[in-house]
Amino acid sequence: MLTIVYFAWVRERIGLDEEQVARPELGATVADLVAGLAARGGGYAEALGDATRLRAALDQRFVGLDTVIGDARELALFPPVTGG
Amino acid sequence: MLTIVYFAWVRERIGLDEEQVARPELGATVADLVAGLAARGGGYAEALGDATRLRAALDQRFVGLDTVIGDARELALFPPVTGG
Amino acid sequence: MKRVAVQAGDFDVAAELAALEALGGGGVASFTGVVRGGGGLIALELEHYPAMTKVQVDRICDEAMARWPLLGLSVIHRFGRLEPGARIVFVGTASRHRTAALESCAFLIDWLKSEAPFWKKEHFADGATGWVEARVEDEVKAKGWNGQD
Amino acid sequence: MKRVAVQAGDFDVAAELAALEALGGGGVASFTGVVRGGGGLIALELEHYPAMTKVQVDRICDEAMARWPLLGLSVIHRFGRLEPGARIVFVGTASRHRTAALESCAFLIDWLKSEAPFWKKEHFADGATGWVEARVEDEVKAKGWNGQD
Repeated sequence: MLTIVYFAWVRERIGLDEEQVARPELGATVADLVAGLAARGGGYAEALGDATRLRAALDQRFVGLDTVIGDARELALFPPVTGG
Repeated sequence: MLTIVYFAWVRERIGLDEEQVARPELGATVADLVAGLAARGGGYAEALGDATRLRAALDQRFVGLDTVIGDARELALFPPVTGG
Repeated sequence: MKRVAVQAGDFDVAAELAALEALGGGGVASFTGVVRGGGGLIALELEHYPAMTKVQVDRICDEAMARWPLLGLSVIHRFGRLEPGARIVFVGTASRHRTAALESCAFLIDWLKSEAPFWKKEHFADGATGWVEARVEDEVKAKGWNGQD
Repeated sequence: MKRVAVQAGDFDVAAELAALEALGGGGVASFTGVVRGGGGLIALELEHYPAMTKVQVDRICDEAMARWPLLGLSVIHRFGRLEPGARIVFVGTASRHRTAALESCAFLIDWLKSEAPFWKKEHFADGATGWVEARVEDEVKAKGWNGQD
């Protein structure tokens, strides 16, 4: 299984902080997984439909959406950060 | 009369904080006056002999040593500043 | 000295600065970010990614210490609900060289704006809410420190 | 808010920063200079040109306020005998824009170093004394703000 954590409006639209999903097939990228989740429709489509508005982290490191998930244990999906 | 004020090692070498001198002739520059004072010898020569090490202000404004003294009331002579 | 804190509570700027001054460096620079009011804003809610935040901020601090001759630095970032006037973030740096202290302070706050996993939600008096959008300018500024386009 | 002080006594950094934070600007930058020890230094003696200092610092502050969108600034410079660890100078700036706060703070401290009529004399444990020499670097830095060579 792979843990996905959501933040900010991604979290709000999906209605979950965190969930477990089946580990994607070998070679799958973050973008592939995001497209699969968005296809669930509803809040997922609202949150993840436009991948250009998303940023991601694998095991707490920022990565591009074209990154292969590999054996990462935690994927985070969120909008661009606005700290400071 | 013209008031001259001295600071830092210029003050220490001359041994005065401040003095009055006869107003220099029309068109005289700070450098002209400095050369005249240095010619007094002793502490004046030590303090003012090397004009490249001096900075000046006329009526509390920094000026180059080639500035005409004109009707200024106070001339200050000092080394480059080291505040902050 | 490297002090990194991610916390809900307020902090004591004077104590942070005193610790940096005590390092004997000669120069201490700081930046404090405060919640700006106006437009009916009643609160800012800061969400973060706890598993990532501290590690990320630590990494940025190590980078600053490798890049400038610093005697110490202190970075504090708050999360949770903050009202106008409340402090959000503090960066303090100490160095023998004032330029190193000032530049590293600017570097750290630019990176916190663009690389620390925090998100701000605005709450207005009329009940409206909205997530603050990232400014392209901030991402560009942080990249500028790397000489990237 | 523009606060300029040239004084012998110490100052309260926390109070200065609190006044700047209270302007509601969003960002407060500061720089504090402290007497650096070492090499047997027992005190620094700061001499200044009272008739000129306040006017000159005021003018520099006005220039900073014309150049950056500042809500306020505070500049304090001490004179007299100061021991290692003592604060010499404080610059604080507040702005809605963090870059304006940080840049104007750097500008002001660079100008104080090169344009404020202060001179520092070092006193050492063995009785030796010496006037600190101006660093060419400081004059160059201040001129850089004017785009001059």
